Order: sequence, then C-alpha cells, then structure tokens
Amino acid sequence: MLSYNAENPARILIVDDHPIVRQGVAMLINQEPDLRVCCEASNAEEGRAMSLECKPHLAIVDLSLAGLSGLELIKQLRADAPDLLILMMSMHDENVYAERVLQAGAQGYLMKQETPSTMLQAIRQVLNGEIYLSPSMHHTI
Amino acid sequence: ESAEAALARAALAERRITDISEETQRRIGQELHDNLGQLLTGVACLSQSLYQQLKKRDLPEQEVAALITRHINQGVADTRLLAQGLYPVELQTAGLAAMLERLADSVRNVHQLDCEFEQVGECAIDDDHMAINLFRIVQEAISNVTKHSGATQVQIRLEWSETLSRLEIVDNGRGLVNSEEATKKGGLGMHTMKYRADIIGATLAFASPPGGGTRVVISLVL
Amino acid sequence: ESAEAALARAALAERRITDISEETQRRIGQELHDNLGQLLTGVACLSQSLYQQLKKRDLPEQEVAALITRHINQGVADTRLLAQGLYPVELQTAGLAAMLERLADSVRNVHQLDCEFEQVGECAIDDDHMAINLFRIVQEAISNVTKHSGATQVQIRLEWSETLSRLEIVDNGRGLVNSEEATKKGGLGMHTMKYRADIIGATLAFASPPGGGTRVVISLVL
Ligand SMILES: Nc1ncnc2c1ncn2[C@@H]1O[C@H](COP(=O)(O)OP(=O)(O)OP(=O)(O)O)[C@@H](O)[C@H]1O
Ligand SMILES: Nc1ncnc2c1ncn2[C@@H]1O[C@H](COP(=O)(O)OP(=O)(O)OP(=O)(O)O)[C@@H](O)[C@H]1O
Ligand SMILES: [K+]
Ligand SMILES: [Mg+2]
Ligand SMILES: [Mg+2]
Ligand SMILES: [Mg+2]
Repeated sequence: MLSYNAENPARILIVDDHPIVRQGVAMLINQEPDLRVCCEASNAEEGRAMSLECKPHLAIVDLSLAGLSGLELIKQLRADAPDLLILMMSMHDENVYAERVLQAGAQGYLMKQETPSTMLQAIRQVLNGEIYLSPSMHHTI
Repeated sequence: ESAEAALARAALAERRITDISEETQRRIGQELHDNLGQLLTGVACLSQSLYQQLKKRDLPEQEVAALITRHINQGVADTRLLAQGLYPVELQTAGLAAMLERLADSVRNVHQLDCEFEQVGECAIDDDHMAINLFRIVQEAISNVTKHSGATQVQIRLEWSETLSRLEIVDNGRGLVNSEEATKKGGLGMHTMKYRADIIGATLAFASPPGGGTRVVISLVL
Repeated sequence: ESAEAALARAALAERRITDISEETQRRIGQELHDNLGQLLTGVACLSQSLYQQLKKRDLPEQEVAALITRHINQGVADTRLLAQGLYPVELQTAGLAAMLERLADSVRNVHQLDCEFEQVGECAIDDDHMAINLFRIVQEAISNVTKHSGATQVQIRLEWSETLSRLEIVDNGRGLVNSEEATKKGGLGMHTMKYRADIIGATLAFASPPGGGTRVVISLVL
C-alpha cells in the first residue's frame, strides 16, 4: 500500500533533456500532496549524480537523452541503488522498447503520448510496488 | 551521349531524388518527434495541472483549462502518429524484423485485417539505407493491400539465409488484373517500390496466381 | 536500347521522381498545416483567453496560463515553419510574387541578411506546377546563399513581359569558385535546381562575375 502522504511525500527524480517536459511533469507531480520532485537532471551523468545525492524513491527517466542513453542510465541507477524504483517515459514505441527497459531493471514504461492523468496513475502504480505497462502492452508481455 | 551514359544518368537521378524524399521525411519526422512532440508533452502536463489547481479552488475557469488539456492531448497523439508514419525512428535501433512485426500489429489494429509477420532465419541487416528501403517497400505493398485488394488476410514473410534474403507480402484479395496495366494507372506506389528495389540492388516481382490474391516478392542476393 | 530512348527514360525518371518528392512534401506540409497547425492555433487562442480571464480577476493561476500560452505560440510557429518549408500552401492562392515577397521577409528575419524582392511587370502564372518549381529553385538558391556565400545582401528579381520571364537571385558573397566544380561536390541542390528547370522548360545559369558575388538566372520563354 502507498505509505506516502503530505508530511512524507514520495521523492521523485526527473531525468529528461527537454526543459519544457521537465517543467510540465514537475508541476503536475508537485501539486499532488503525496508526491514531490526532489531533483531534476538533463542528462545521464547528471541524473546519476542527483540520484546518489538526493536518494529519491522513484526516478522518471527519458529514453532518448543526449550522450549516454536512458537505457544505460537505468542499469547504472539500478546498480547504485537496488531499492530505487524506475519509470521510463519516452516518445518511443512501447512495442519496441518496453521489454528491454524492464529487463534493464525498470518497473514501468510509459509513452509520452499518454495523458497526464495516466502519467500520475503510472507513477502511483510503480510507487505501490507494481509494474506499469499500458493495457495492450500488459497483454503482450 | 551514349545509351550507357544516359542510363547511368537515369539511375543516378532516381537514387538521388529518392534520397531527397527520404531525407525530407526523416528530417521532419525527427523534428516532430524530438521537438514538437516534447514541447506538447510538457504543455499537456502544465495544462493538466492548471486545470487541477482551478478545480481544487472550484473556479469557473476550470472548464476552459479542461478543454485545452483535451486538445493538447490530441495534439500529442497526432504528432506521434505523423512522426511515426514519416520516419520509423526505431528502425535503426530495433532493426527491420521488429519493425515489420510492429507494422503487422498496427495493420491488425487499424484495418481489422488478419496480418501476420513471420521470420525464417536471423535477419542481420546493419545498413540503414537498405533497411529503410526494404521497410518502405513493404509499407507500400501493405498500403496497396488495404486500399485495393479487399483481402481478409495478408502475410509478411522475411526469409533469411547467408546468401539470400527474400521478403514476401502475400494477400488473399482480388489479385492484380495485370501487372503491366497496374503500373500504368497513374499510381506512384509501384514505381516507387521499383526505384527503391533498384537502389538497393534487389529484384521486385508481382504475381497474381489463378487461385487469387497477390504476391509481392523482393529478393536480394547478399 | 538506343541512346535516344535511354535519354527519354532518364528524363521521365527525373520528372516522375521529382513529382514523388514534391508529392511527399505536399502531403506532409498539408497535414501539418491543416491538422496540427489548426489544432494548435485553436489551443493558442483558448489559452490566451484563459490567461486574460485569470488576469482580470487577478488570480495567481494566471502565471501558468501565461507559460502555456507562450509554449503553444512557440509550437504554432514551429509547426508553421516546418509546414511552410515543406510546401508553400499559399502559393496557389497568393501567387508566386507574394510568396517570393514572403520568402524575402523570412530570410531577413531568420538570417539577418539584407534580402530584397523586386518585381518588374505583372506576374501571371496560373500553372501550379510551374509556380511550385520556380519557387523551389529560388528557395534552394537562397538556401545556398545563406549556407555558402557569406553575403550581406541578396536580391530576388522577377522580371515579366509578354514573351519572357526572368528570375534572378543575386548575392554579394564570395562567388562560385567554378560552376562545374560546384556541381561535382556532392551537393544535391544544384542538381535539383537543374531538374526543376528542365521540367518546366526553363534554362538555368550560374555566374560569378570578377567583381564578386553569384548570380543565378532562370529564364523562361512563354
Ligand atoms: N495487393 C493488390 N491487390 C489488388 N490490386 C492491387 C494491389 N496492389 C496494387 N494493385 C493495383 O495496382 C494499382 C497501382 O498501384 P500503385 O501503388 O502504383 O498505385 P495506387 O495505390 O493506386 O496509388 P498510390 O500508391 O500512388 O497512392 C492500384 O491502383 C491497384 O489497382
Ligand atoms: N551563392 C553561392 N555562393 C557561394 N558558393 C555557392 C553558392 N551556391 C552554391 N555554392 C557552392 O556550390 C556547392 C554546391 O551547391 P549545392 O546546392 O549543389 O550543394 P550544397 O548546398 O552543398 O548541399 P545541399 O544543397 O544538398 O544541401 C556548394 O557546396 C557551394 O560550395
Ligand atoms: K507536492
Ligand atoms: Mg529526450
Ligand atoms: Mg499504392
Ligand atoms: Mg544547396
């Protein structure tokens, strides 16, 4: 069950190279009482450093980053912090990447074309210890 | 100018301009995918959170905010579809077979057509130029099946050996009346398929056996 | 195959494929313009009016609304640029001269280059195929000026009489080293300009006078 609340919100790291995406996702998350963005990064190196420094509960990672890809970053984050929950969020097709991303150690794959409400739902589901995939993807895997 | 020189000129022209067209699509597809798509994703989140703020305070402006969010969500989906149709960005990383599998999935979902992808042997193309042209040929063949054949089934088969690759698109529709005639009707699809096959050194054949249906075969000696 | 037949085939191939390339661009441009562009324009208006309502009532949510409006306006501009570069939809309605005027405006704004359009006589092309090809030739010539010439000024001149049309693009940059050499460098631009000129029966000439600069001339006997 979710144990996060306004006094003890889930702390979330966002790694995305697009500033408007970070801005939007952060605002969406921050107005939920039980969720809080604790740090943001625009590339894999920064993301890894932030994760070590802020010790978030959940990292939301973009697949396509300049330099080291989000897929590589997942593996590093996983190695650094075995308990960290990871949700990959990408413009890329889930049919192509979702399986690989889960294998690399993430707990979910969310397409950026999903609505913001679905995004929040995915975040909660992963924080709750479940795997998040779109319904059609769940069916395939 | 000799016949040979003229033919070489024709071939060059075909290759060059098909490249332009592909390059245009790639550039726009990438642009949509990387920039506009991302911008809209961010805006969708901003707009959703504005809506929630207004709703929490029970302000009447929440209605407009909800409307904006709905439209933007539509815009994000449109952008992705457009980008995807223009240039399958995943081709480079996921490879041809994975993309054909996906194509089959989307045909099943969008056209209610029983579309299967089957692979024999291990496809190991690492030439982007080759992969994109093969993919485009299949895309056009499938588009013709959905537009003209009235088929209920279509199969995409990729056969792969050390020396030969064979790609087949087989439908159970009404068949080509006459392949000569088909290319004279003014459609661009068959011409483009032919150009693309030439460019990568493949042969392209169309056949409509008496039993019905159409078979498009692309063969490539490796 | 005789040399003549081969040449005819080359010409046909060039024409067909330029058409394909143009058709691709037209389709994408139109799609962007009509669908995504319209959707975003609508959202920009909604978002602007939401911002104004919130501002009038002095509500703190106006800040987010302003942010969304700014981003959406950016998205509208991006989409328009993308679509416009692909296919000038206004060409059919506004005509060639108006489009060249607009092109000059956008070069001035985007490239900080002193770009002038001048028209002598009344341009009366009502053939879309002709207009689009002339426009594309000028677009490529201008793109070359911005990319290669280092010019501070460029002039687009459209001269029009009952029997002849002449379009000139003149820059004050470093000049073509050698027009033969230029076309061998592997760029596609010069080739495409040549194809397009051939297609509409125009002649195309490049010159770099000793005084400096480059002059591209398209002449068309009417
Ligand atoms: N699988 C098929 N089954 C039946 N008829 C087909 C099939 N594929 C092609 N044809 C016929 O061949 C013609 C030419 O196809 P082509 O792809 O060149 O043009 P098009 O699809 O009509 O137009 P475009 O591809 O330019 O949108 C079609 O109009 C159709 O009559
Ligand atoms: N206005 C100009 N001033 C100086 N050099 C020019 C000018 N226009 C063309 N050139 C030279 O001619 C070459 C060939 O031009 P072309 O348009 O064919 O290719 P490109 O611009 O290099 O590439 P592409 O058009 O395919 O993007 C250029 O690389 C440049 O060196
Ligand atoms: K919060
Ligand atoms: Mg990214
Ligand atoms: Mg077709
Ligand atoms: Mg050029």
